[in-house]
Amino acid sequence: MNNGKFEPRIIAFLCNWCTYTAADAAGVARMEQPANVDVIRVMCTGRIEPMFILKAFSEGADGVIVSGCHPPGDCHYNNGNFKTFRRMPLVEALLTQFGIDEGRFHWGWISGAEAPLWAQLARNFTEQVRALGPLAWKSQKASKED
Amino acid sequence: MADNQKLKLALYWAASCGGCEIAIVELREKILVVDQVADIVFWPVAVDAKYKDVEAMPDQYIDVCLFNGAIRTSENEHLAHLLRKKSKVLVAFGSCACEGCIPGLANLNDRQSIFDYVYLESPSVDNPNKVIPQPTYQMPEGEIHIPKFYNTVKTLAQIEDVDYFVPGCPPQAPQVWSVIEAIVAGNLPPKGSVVGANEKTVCDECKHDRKEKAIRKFYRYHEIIADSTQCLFDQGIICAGPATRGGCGSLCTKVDVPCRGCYGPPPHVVDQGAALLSAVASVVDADTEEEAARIVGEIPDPIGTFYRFGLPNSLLHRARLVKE
Amino acid sequence: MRKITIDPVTRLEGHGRIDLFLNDAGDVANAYMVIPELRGFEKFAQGRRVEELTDITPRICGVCPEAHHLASTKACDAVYHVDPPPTAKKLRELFYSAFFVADHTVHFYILGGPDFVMGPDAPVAERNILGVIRKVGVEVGTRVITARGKAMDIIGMLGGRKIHPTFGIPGGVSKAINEEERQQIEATAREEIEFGLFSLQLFKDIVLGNKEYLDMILSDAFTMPTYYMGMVDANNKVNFYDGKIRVVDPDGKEFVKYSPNEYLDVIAERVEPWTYLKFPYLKKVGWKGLETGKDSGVYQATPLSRLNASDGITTPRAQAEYEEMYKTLGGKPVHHLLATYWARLIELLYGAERLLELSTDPEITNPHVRNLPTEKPTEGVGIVEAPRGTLTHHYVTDEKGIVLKANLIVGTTNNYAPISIAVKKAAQAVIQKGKDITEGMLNRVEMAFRLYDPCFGCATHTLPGKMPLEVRIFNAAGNLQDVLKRNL
Amino acid sequence: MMDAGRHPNITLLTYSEVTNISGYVGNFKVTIKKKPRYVREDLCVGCLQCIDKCVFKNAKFPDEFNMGLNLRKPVYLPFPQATPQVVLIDPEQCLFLKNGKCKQSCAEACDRKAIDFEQKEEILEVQVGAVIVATGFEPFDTKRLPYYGYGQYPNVYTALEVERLTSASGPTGGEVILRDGRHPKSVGIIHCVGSRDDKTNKYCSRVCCMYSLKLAHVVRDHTGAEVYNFYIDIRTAGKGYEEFYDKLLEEGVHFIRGRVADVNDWATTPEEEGKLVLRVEDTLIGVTRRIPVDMVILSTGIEPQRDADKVASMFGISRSPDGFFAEAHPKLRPVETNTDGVFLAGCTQGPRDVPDTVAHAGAAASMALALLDKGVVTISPIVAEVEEKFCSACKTCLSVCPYTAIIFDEAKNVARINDALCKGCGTCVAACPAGAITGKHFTDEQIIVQIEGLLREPEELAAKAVEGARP
Repeated sequence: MNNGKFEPRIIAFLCNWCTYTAADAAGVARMEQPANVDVIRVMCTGRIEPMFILKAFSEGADGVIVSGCHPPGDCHYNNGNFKTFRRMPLVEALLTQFGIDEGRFHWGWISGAEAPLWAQLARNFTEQVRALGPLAWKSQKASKED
Repeated sequence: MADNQKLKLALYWAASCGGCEIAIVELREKILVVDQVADIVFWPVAVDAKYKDVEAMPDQYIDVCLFNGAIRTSENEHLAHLLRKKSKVLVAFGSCACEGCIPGLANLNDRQSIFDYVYLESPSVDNPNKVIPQPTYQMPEGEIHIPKFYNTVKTLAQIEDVDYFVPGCPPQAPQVWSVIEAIVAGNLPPKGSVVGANEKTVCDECKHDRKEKAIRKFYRYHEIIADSTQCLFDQGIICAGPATRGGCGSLCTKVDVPCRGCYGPPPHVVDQGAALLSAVASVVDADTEEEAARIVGEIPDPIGTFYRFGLPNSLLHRARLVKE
Repeated sequence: MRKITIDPVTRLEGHGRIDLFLNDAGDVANAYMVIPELRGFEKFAQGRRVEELTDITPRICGVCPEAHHLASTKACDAVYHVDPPPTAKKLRELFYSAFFVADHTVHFYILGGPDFVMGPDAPVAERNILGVIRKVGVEVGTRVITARGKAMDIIGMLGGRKIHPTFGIPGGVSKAINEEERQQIEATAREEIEFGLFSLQLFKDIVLGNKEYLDMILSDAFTMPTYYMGMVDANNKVNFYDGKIRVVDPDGKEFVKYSPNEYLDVIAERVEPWTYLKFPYLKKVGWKGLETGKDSGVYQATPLSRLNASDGITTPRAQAEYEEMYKTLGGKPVHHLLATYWARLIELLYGAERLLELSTDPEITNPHVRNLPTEKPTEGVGIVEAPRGTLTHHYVTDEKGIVLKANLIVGTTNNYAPISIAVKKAAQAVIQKGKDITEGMLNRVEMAFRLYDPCFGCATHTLPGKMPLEVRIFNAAGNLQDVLKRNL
Repeated sequence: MMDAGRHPNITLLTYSEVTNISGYVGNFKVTIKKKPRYVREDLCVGCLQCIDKCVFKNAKFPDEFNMGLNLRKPVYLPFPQATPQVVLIDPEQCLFLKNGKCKQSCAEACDRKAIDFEQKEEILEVQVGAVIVATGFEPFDTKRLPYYGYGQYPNVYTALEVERLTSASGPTGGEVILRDGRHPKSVGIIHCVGSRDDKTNKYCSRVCCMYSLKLAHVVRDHTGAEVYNFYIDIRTAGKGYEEFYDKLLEEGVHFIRGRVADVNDWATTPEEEGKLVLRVEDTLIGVTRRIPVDMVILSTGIEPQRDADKVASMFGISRSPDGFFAEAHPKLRPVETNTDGVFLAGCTQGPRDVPDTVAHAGAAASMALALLDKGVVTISPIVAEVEEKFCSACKTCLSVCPYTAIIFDEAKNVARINDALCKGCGTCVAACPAGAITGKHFTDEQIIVQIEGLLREPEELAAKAVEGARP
């Protein structure tokens, strides 16, 4: 918390070859990015289990990003991103049913060459989640009362 | 009273259907053997009338307590705490106690919406005065108490320290028997273990033939007459077998009905629903985003499908609760 | 005013409890049968795929999941406007007949029966299945376990799981049976018929042959005229799986006969603030409180009710027993609650005979057991007779078969009002001023609910039979005055 | 080429196609379909007598090598320097193969009895340790840009066609003549056709500037025509390239900076009569110009082969957004792919000219040799592993692996992952519903503690720090 202003906590699962590279480049180039987004690197978005996303929300994340290489051809592992675009729509539907606002979950593609896009996503997404307010799943889980 | 040499066994139900009790009746003639080696000191334990009796027991008086049912009301929770104190070994028995089971789907709703529907909106209800049951109500003759209905169904382990877990809805008789044998022989694995189930999944026990999967269309099981020699999942019917602990004998797929996951997650799976969802989506045969979204978009009700038995025990426990 | 709590008594949706209030004179002022548990199935059924309710709703009750499974499957047939092939319907009924045999066996020998076989005043430690076995012989005990077990094996063969079976699918059943399986069922059916006849003989020997029991059955405390409900076929004969629901008035005259989809015209449910369970009643008569008789909408749906509501039974041996019962108890309808035990055994025999009829039906091994739904799902009601009463499932869906609304009127729920009345009546008859409250007295109160339902009975008659019962008596100030306890 | 054909350690399989590959680095099994050429390679010496004696007195079919600018017979040598020097018969055109009716004069003419009409397709299986994919490129199809008039105006040529015209061994013996037999007096060369263009390919095809300059020089040299180059930028990176450009400037070749809008034959002035007019904005002087010429040459770009997707999935190669095969690392591993043991050479990886291709191919060959010479293979530690105790043979993982690294062990009824094939992407780990697959170095446990750590509240972190500080 920063002077009482709500600072969303966002976890981003990024693939090593594309979006992580972009995020790295954005950092090296000193592009403006909010400190709200914490990155967890995996080799491929194909490795991202839906469980990770649920885990992040359950541990108190206010938003989650999944980003990797553009389909069809960008994936370092031929088609790991195919599995991502098969899984994520279903994850979205699941989160909606759990009552987690659509705007708290973003999945998409940013290539290694698109560092400015990454910085823009980090900024826009943080503001979008900020506007939605705290999700506070951790305290809902910890609640003894009900 | 019990012979002191005999094992002191207690069985208690919280929010459950009674199927776990019938599962014990399904031991058939072996129930007489149980009677010889153990004193069943409670089955079931009384509710408020018995608090004093249980409270009067020395701590850890009960050797093993098989606790079935989920935590739905204040009464369930109270008894869980009491029995933990009085038992050396507390066992979460059956799917409700282990992971919340089907009644745990109530975690999609909250107390208010359940009461509103059941007592006010349901088509056969006749309730012009909008009466809702109250925890305490003054009748002409005196006060009547009923327990508080919680917003959230919880598993036993979410409110108490649990020693062992016996999954299944209900646990199948041969598995129940092997657990009882292990208890009597004092041959129990490390605390926190799942007992009375396998390490492999339901697929290991399923007789249907499996192939490499590529699913173009998902079917609801009434929409297709499945080939009864082939894997139901391969045919596009979502089957929880791959993400469910074995031990039941794959009884549902034996009659060509898909597994719904009652034995809970396999050993290394953190969240059964997420694991099943991931597997189901991964084998969709679609090479464009649009096609993939179309095919998985035909799966209605993801929580009811992937979290049929485990919503309270899932990572998120319940749908988001909007404060009243 | 004193308050007595009998707890635990029930296995419905959880527990049950009786709160007895005594006035200063020591008489029973009122009795409340409290159901302190709710799980909200009707609410969380919303949003599910309707065909999945066949798997979800059985979790309402693990004692009679077969009933919920079939009521749900029939409701789904109706939602999808699909008529299952004849063999599928027969397999469902065959499965259901096996269930009735198993369930009624459990109730008579393990849960309710010990009251009779051992007598209400027998020591607690004797009033259980082990006591029954001691009294009637070990070979009988083995016979009971075997008879129940073999019926359960048929349930498992068809239904997959024995508890919470899964074979019913909108439009049919998941799997056909082969000749080998048919032969096993036929052999079991023949054994179950013998077992049914044997059980009826045992009942007659022990209960009817004992004047004290007969007096108790005929006594005012256990006599309660109400409306009776039960499912009947086209000829008004008893049927558990399919037909119309017939209600007769306390004089035995047909009050109404309705199809499943008309149930809302007949039944309504009352909400009370002191219990989580609702009270169903006959809408056209109206809710007059917990009252019996022709002017009160209270009705019963029990084995006895089913016989009262019917004109007979289609199978010969059960029909003979049916006639004998009414002859012995003075004609139709019978209002003596404890005759429910007799009726239950007649139903057991009917179930066994029906099992034989169906297992020898030339069509039963036909592999055509599914019709695929082709129409848009909308709304449907499915009704079966559960051992504990008429069971109604009503679903409304959207055009994709996602449940918008679900309503369930569960077997025992039908009887909530009569149970409450019966308990009060029994309590008033046995607990009177100046008398010390004894174990036997309380057991007689318990018998009033136990006869309705093994769900209720099992709380106090578990297999090894060492259940404690405690009654707390409060004085008018609400302070604990006395505690009565059954020994462990 | 001749050297390669003669080398004892090189088996050259021409007119053949790889249909399948299985196995892994050091141990590939390649299935090859060898098409029948109806001529026995071991007997034919390339005397070409059969061509002379073919019943077709005159050549009748377009010669593919010369871009259809001349004709050939059903029996033919693909091009003069073809290796091996062996003819083949086109079964779609040969009367005997087509109808079974021909006096087979070609066979009669062959005194080595090399012609064999009975030859059948052969399937070969070879065991190899490494594979170099050098499937080349496809020239940009100029018909995709109709405003340049290719196919509509006979005097619009592709660069490759003109290259054949200028060749001494080409269809005209090196004489640059138009389709109507005239010698062009003026020639326009349009650069970047199918390159550096948002509508077609965004990348630079790298070779077009230099070959355009070469054609400008040669055409001018052969015909004395005025030559106009229409370019966006002239890219002459390469040894001696800039000097060559300078020379052309001195020779008087015209350079107009601007992308040509279209080519048409609508004359607006007498000078434009009978000519092709190129409309272009000259961006150096800022005016729109109309340049009438006799001949237009389209400098077509380089594109991936049309079946690159099939080849990519067969060999487990990924593709960059432009469709070319992706190297393992653009700077550090330019000839390797993500599949160990599979290397890239030449334009299959991206546009490059001859010297670069030779260098790239040399590098690929050295990498392959270095791999084979070592005798052992080093693999990445980031691989997935099946814990057999928990695998229940649901077979979910089999179809998700991009490298077919997961095989099903029927005997033990479990899935197994081949370490040598696995690249560690972790897709199977995420798909395994039984939690039986571990992704080494990116395990569930490791990722979960990362999530928990990142989301720990400051108070929790402080508490943890105090706890950690205790002895």
